[in-house]
Amino acid sequence: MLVGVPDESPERRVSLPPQAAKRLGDAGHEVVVAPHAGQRAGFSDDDYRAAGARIDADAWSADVVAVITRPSPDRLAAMRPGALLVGFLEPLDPALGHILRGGQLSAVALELIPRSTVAQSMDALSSQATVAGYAAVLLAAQSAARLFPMMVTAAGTLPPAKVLVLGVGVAGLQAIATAKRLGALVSAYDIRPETEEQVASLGATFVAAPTAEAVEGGYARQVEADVRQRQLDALTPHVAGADVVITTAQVPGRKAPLLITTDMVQAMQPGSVIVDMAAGSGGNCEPTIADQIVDVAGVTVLGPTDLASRMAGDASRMYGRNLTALFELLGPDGDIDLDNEILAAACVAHRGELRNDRLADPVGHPS
Amino acid sequence: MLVGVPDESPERRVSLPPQAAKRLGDAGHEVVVAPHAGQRAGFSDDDYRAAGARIDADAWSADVVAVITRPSPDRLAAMRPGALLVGFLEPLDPALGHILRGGQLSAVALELIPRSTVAQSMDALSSQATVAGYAAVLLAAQSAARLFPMMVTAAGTLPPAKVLVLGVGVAGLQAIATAKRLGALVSAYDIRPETEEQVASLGATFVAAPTAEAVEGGYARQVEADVRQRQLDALTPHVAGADVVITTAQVPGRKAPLLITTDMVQAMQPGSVIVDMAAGSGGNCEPTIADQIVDVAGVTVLGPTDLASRMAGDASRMYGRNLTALFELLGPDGDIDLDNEILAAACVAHRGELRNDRLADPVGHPS
Amino acid sequence: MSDALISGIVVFVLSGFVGFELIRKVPPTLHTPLMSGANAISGITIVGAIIAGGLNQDTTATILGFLAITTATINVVGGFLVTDRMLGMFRRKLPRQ
Amino acid sequence: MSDALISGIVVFVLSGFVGFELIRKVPPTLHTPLMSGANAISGITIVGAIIAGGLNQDTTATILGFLAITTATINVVGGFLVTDRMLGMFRRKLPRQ
Amino acid sequence: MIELLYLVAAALFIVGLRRLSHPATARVGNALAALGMLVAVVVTLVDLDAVSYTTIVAGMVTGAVIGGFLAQRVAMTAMPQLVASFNGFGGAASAFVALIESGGDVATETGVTIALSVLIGALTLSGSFVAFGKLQGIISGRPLSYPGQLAVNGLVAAAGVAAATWAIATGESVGYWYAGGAALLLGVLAVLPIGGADMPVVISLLNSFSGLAASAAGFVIENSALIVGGALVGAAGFILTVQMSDAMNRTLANVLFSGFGGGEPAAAIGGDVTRGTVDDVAVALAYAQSVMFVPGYGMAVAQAQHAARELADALEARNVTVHYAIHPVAGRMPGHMNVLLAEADVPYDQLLDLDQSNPRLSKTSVAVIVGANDVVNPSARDDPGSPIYGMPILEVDHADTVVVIKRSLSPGFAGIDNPLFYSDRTVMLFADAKQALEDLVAAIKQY
Amino acid sequence: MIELLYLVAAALFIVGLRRLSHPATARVGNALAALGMLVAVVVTLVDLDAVSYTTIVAGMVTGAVIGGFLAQRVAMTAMPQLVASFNGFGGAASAFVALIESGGDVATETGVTIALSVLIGALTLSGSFVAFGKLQGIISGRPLSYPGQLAVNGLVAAAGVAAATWAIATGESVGYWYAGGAALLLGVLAVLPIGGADMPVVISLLNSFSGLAASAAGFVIENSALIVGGALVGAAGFILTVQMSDAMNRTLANVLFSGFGGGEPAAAIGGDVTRGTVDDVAVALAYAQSVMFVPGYGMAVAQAQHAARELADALEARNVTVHYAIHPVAGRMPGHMNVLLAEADVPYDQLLDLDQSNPRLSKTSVAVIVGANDVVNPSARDDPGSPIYGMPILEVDHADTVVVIKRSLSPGFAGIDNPLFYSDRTVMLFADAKQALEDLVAAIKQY
Ligand SMILES: NC(=O)c1ccc[n+]([C@@H]2O[C@H](COP(=O)([O-])OP(=O)(O)OC[C@H]3O[C@@H](n4cnc5c(N)ncnc54)[C@H](OP(=O)(O)O)[C@@H]3O)[C@@H](O)[C@H]2O)c1
Ligand SMILES: NC(=O)c1ccc[n+]([C@@H]2O[C@H](COP(=O)([O-])OP(=O)(O)OC[C@H]3O[C@@H](n4cnc5c(N)ncnc54)[C@H](OP(=O)(O)O)[C@@H]3O)[C@@H](O)[C@H]2O)c1
Ligand SMILES: NC(=O)c1ccc[n+]([C@@H]2O[C@H](COP(=O)([O-])OP(=O)(O)OC[C@H]3O[C@@H](n4cnc5c(N)ncnc54)[C@H](O)[C@@H]3O)[C@@H](O)[C@H]2O)c1
Ligand SMILES: NC(=O)c1ccc[n+]([C@@H]2O[C@H](COP(=O)([O-])OP(=O)(O)OC[C@H]3O[C@@H](n4cnc5c(N)ncnc54)[C@H](O)[C@@H]3O)[C@@H](O)[C@H]2O)c1
Repeated sequence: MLVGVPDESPERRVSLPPQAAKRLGDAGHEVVVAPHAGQRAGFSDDDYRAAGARIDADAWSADVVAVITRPSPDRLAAMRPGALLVGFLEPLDPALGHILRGGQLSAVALELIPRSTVAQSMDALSSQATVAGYAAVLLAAQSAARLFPMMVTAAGTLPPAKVLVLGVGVAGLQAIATAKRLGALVSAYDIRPETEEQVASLGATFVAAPTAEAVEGGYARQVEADVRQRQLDALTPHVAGADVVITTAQVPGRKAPLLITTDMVQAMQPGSVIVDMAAGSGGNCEPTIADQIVDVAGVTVLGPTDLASRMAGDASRMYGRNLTALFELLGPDGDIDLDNEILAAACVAHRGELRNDRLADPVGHPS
Repeated sequence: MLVGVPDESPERRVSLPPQAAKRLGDAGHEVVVAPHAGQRAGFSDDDYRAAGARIDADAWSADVVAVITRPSPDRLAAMRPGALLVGFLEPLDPALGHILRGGQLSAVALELIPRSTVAQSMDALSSQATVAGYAAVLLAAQSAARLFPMMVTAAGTLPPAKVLVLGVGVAGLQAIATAKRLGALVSAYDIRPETEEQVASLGATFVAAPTAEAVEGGYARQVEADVRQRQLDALTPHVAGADVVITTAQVPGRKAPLLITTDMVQAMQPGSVIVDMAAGSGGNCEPTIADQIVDVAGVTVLGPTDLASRMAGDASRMYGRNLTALFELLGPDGDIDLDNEILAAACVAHRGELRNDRLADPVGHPS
Repeated sequence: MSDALISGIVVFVLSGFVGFELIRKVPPTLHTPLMSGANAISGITIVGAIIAGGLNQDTTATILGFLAITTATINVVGGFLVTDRMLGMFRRKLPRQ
Repeated sequence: MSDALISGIVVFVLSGFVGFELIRKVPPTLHTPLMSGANAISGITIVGAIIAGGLNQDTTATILGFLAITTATINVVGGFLVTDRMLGMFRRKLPRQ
Repeated sequence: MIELLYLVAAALFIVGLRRLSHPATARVGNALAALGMLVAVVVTLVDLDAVSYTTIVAGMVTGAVIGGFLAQRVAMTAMPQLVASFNGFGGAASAFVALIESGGDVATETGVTIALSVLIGALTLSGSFVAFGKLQGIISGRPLSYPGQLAVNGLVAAAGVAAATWAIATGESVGYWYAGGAALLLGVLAVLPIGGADMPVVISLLNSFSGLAASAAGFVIENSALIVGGALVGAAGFILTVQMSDAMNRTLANVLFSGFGGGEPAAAIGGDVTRGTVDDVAVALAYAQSVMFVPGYGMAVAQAQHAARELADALEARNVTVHYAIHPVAGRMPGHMNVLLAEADVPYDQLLDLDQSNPRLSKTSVAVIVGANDVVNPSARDDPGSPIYGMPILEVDHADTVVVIKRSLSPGFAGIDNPLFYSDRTVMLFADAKQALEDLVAAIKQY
Repeated sequence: MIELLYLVAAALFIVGLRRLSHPATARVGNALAALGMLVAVVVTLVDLDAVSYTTIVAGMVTGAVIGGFLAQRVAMTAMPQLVASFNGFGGAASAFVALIESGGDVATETGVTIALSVLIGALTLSGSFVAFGKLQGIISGRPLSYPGQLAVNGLVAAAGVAAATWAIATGESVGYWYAGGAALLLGVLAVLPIGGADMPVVISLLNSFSGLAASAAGFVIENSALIVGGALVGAAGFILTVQMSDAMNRTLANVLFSGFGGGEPAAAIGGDVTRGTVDDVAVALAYAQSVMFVPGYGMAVAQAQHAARELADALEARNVTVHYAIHPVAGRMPGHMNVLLAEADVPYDQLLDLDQSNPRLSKTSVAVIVGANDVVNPSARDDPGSPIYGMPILEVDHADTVVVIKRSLSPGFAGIDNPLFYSDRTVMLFADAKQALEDLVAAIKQY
């Protein structure tokens, strides 16, 4: 099959880096890459040519078009009927259905890959969250007034920075690990009770606050108002004592839960930092404004939505790996076998026919 | 004595943070702080007031004026005759002597504090280099295309980033330690042979390249041309193989030695990063331009000169500690006892009288 | 008590102490071989069988003597050989060739 | 060789084996107390001194007997007491009270 | 002179036993003990002024042929029962020796020693053969218990002692035969109730008994070789018995009287898995050529990364090659194992990913699974019905021996059972990973 | 019966010796051995049909008074020489017993045993008192050597054997006295050349000899208590002697014949510092209440941070409180110790800075300096002439015991000598820090 890799600027990542193009070529597929598609991730057109790909402005008319973010409708119009679109397609947005139906397109939304053991090699949410969790800590460390590690020096003893991670999914775990590596004193909290053990498994401390068996397909559910209030109350002192807070809590298809109010931010020491990784879905922190730096009484609140893109090279490499694993499930011309559990879960449209249940209820199968 | 803390903007650090002001107050001194002097480091005027300091725009007319960087001549004019100026004064600049003599001033240049065991608590070069070394690694990690740690994941195995540190002084050691914490594979090189053991003491690898017993007062000397060439030859393959290079090599009073030529940069992988911490004194890397981002064939070359300032809070805390330790050596009104070895070494002017030998040969006593 | 009995008891007690002190912590893999080797040593009763059997008093005694010598010899010969076989296997089993 | 000698040798050899096996790895701090304790036990010769001294044959023998008993008793009484004193100190020295 | 030569034989026994208890010298130890036996037998034959050598030669040849044949031909798996039968023969021999001496005029003292020899020898004989039968599967391995068991055994024992007392008192040698008969019965009754899995401990105890029987026989014929040799085995065998029950986390009394330890023989305790002790695993590791650690989420939960590194260091000090196989989804986040092993300063070149590990695993002596489960589950490879079918796994089942360290048989993240645990190459070490690894470090230093 | 009671005494000796070799049971062991001695003496007295008890009572009372007095009054520091003198008395007693028996008609066999008893006993007597003199400072501790030393000793030994042979052959009992004289001389000549520092090993060897002398005396009077007790001490004492020379990293032959190990007595080897072994330090740590680790640049060079953490874990498992004192300038960069200890996962709350450490150090049982030097140099506090005078230090010299682990006496970064090493509270453990800490972990698990 012919795989197209369009130029998605201003996005820095690229859906298939040269290594992935080479793997697809070795598997007998043809890859066409738009000029400069990989440049912002550190991959030149020559690298692609060396990997056996063709450089051609028309990457949209391939059998399978691999993207990272959802393309605009006019770009999709360039796709040929029956072709397959793969990427983070934001499957909850009804606008998507309209376009796909119109273009007779098939589409696989990577957000809907089940979070199960077998599907993990195609789980692009995980791979990108890994990069983002790491990048969030670097960003926090640079923005904080304190050094992370403890240092007993001739110029005084610097205590270790206190880092609090709220939401212990993939990104949260990576943030815990990275902050711990840098020498911070790390504690963490999540609504799912099984995360307590996971936090301990990274040598960090779990914060005692309400948890709930609130899981659907591995994801957290939205929780009731009284639980929310008890959560806030329990977290307040921990947030106030932290030098750095990194929040990652999300509930698929909903606005991100509010875990830090403006009052709670004001109770923090000036010079502290909050990195709100849920900014894209509304933020876990009240004052957060996506992609802006907000100063609340000396506390810096950051809401970056492009964290994975900041490490575009490795992020693209991992994304490309996920896609090539996914492509192994496809038929010779990119056909989708709907008997396959993974494809059945992630396929949002098949030759223009919308698979509505998936659009309506975006939570995957339980693993 | 009355200690003045002027506002040094745009510098973000402040010479004496509130904690240091409190210590001085407890020791019976008076501290006057210019309004907003600490703000960019995260210290408000209220914090100073709480620490017992007076907020007053006229901080320059104190007995002792504590600065971080050398003030402009017009600011020095506000100092009263016989007063003492303490800070990083760039004592090699002949212009300095002129001003000090004119103003009948005394001055202690922190660059000249001996690097000996007893003087370490006043060694502000060390404390600021510690912060800078840490910050340099964070900057490099954010700018690099690769994640530092090794990760075996479902989306492929990411090998650890290779970090090379050139120049293993205080900043270099801290950079090694920080990069190693983040999981990178770290190697390092310095001209002084005793650094080999120090590199190993942080679990990193020493790069075999020429070393020389080229030490004066603990500092490296400039080395001969043929040694320089052999150095470059030996370093070339290591630089080419590195994902990140951090250079810190300095020779006091001279232009920083050239360790990486443009050719060597071009031999590196696109996406690699060089952080040149010697940019302020000419740089260790040929393409470096101080405080600019230079792209050489996909390699990012950074020459930040404000690394310690980027962590202004902790950097100021450590600086303040150094100063309070130094002030313990002074007489009641800030008099300098020239029999004291440390003060004798660091005092560049005494009541307008230049201590020329120090100005001419800025290398301190051997420890 | 006869002198022989008393000196026998002294010898018995001292030997017992030697036996107790002899066995330090034995790795479990050696439990069976050690048991087997010790069992072969308990076949020392063969010496008694030879002495008693060689007296050749009457038919019963002769038969008993023959049985005693035979069973004791089985114990000794079989015991040492089988221990050796076990230990040979043990050595070979562990490092891969 | 007399029977007594032979059974003496048997007993001697077996006791030697017990002695050899008895002492495992001893911490150096115990070297001196153990030596002292063992030394006190070697004062068992006091039994010989009593037997020999009690025979009371002639003056020389009596004097020798007295000397033997005295020296052996010094060894026994002094030896056990001093060992105990050392061990008492050892225990107290370590944890701080 | 003969006594002194017996003393040489005894010394050889002592040195032999000592060496037998250490892996590196065991084989030499056995040879030394055998040499001691040769010395004792030759000395006896030379010194003997026997009426007829026919019986002696006939008996020795017959015994040697039977013993040699059995020792060579019996399958390795049947070793324990073979040892049991040999032991039974030894007990019988001691009883026979005493019975021969029971004819004619017998002093009371000698009578007592004859009685002891016959009683202990006969008990050893029948007990050993019941143990043999249980291990061989001739008698059911299940513990056989009935009410009043202990009382019955007590009665039989009392009968034996009574018969012996009568014989000693009256000089009626037939009384010793009755006593022997009672002891034979007691041996059967005492061993039958004990489960097959506990048989090794029982055999070891009976072995200690056969030593005592030999020693008693030595008193009967006033022979120091028998007294010394028998006492040695009696004492050493007893210590060994205690160690064996310790290794099963049982007391000896518990083994003998509880009727527990049921099921079939062999080491299969707690289901169908093979349960190992720290010492078993330590010996396997200490003498391995190459070891592959396979860390999983359990290592992280136990924070056992430092202990793993220590164990690796201890093994490398013994020239064992050590690597770590990291599965892409081991743990609960990408790179989970990496961050922990980097913290423990494991060199990067010892970390292998999936593609590097699998070819190596088939050349690995021991694979040590430290709290991993799903990532080594062979059903992902072999069972198309498994929910994780198709996921590449670390093929640890290709290693010579597999050691699995986890706390129980509970499943991992995917919630499915793992056939690896039931493989006959696999030894389960049930413990917290950190504790187990630390114990292994301590144990390895002993070997 | 008396033989059996002697056997009881022997058993008590055995159990006593075994317990004496373990720190936790040593005192009980000594008591058991003393009880055994009491049994043996009482049994002997009861059984004795002596012509006169006067000598016996007089001798025992005199001996008990002298022995008791010495044992209570002698200073603890003089213990080793006291043991030496007791040992000499023991040897003398055995020789005397044999000499008493040498009167009258004596069989050749008995003659041999008398000769052995006299020779060994006399040698022990004189050798022990020379050792006593050296330790007490009466005789110079320096090794005394002259050419042909071995030849002279050989001649004296030959003379002793010749005299004894003559006595045995002719029955002339005076020959035994000559033999004893020669042995006395030999004892002096053999011990004189050995250095004072090696005396403990020599005493231990002579102790083993005095056991043999007692055993020989046992043969003379055909008494099993002496044979058994003497043989026990002979063998156990020999093993102990070998262990003692091992602990000094010497072979026994080297100690006896090299004339090395000079200088004054006491444990002062290699200058004025007290050199400790791993075992010494392990015992001190195992029974400490609180331990403070003081890491320095040497820990970093040795990359011993993981080993330090392991040792701390092992100590905490024994309920020892553990902290780490971090000096502001320890290592070669600010925060050097922090980064390493964080890697080894040392909990932050165990890390103390200067201000927190110093008050605690005076309440610390053992301070363990791991490759630090300048930061614990008391001259920074006490010696105004020192180049580092005025720098605040970690006041480890306030701890009860200080253990310094480094490879040599070489100075640290500041290049100055450190008086701490020469303090009498300080034990130097010369080794690479990682190796030393790992050895300590292994050793501590033994106690
Ligand atoms: N890597 C990722 O990114 C990621 C993310 C989410 C989920 N997952 C999933 O997690 C699984 C990872 O596989 P895995 O083999 O590493 O782990 P696993 O299959 O979850 O098994 C872990 C095992 O460790 C044992 N364990 C737990 N605590 C222990 C302790 N203290 N000491 C000793 N053993 C302990 C448990 O058995 P006992 O209870 O018997 O001790 C358990 O069976 C895969 O199914 C993967 O898909 C991975
Ligand atoms: N912290 C900083 O920022 C900094 C920067 C520069 C200089 N300094 C200076 O460095 C010194 C630091 O004091 P310190 O006490 O940490 O170190 P130190 O005084 O330099 O002493 C370190 C000791 O470690 C021993 N050592 C080296 N390798 C070892 C090994 N493998 N195993 C065991 N011991 C080993 C050495 O003795 P052996 O050779 O006998 O083994 C040496 O005496 C101070 O003088 C300080 O001023 C500090
Ligand atoms: N099977 C696999 O191999 C595999 C791989 C990756 C992830 N997963 C699982 O997928 C799930 C989702 O991971 P994700 O990172 O995509 O999650 P996510 O991004 O959807 O959410 C991040 C975290 O926020 C938490 N959260 C939601 N509401 C919260 C609240 N009110 N308070 C506190 N925390 C709240 C969630 O529990 C989650 O841990 C996890 O269970 C993870 O273990 C499984
Ligand atoms: N006594 C103390 O406690 C103490 C405290 C801090 C620093 N110091 C010592 O002070 C000295 C200077 O430290 P610094 O960080 O200020 O140094 P610096 O900033 O002057 O130089 C940085 C490093 O560059 C190296 N360098 C110079 N020319 C080079 C070349 N051509 N090639 C490679 N490397 C080259 C130097 O050797 C030095 O290590 C060091 O010796 C340090 O150990 C001592």
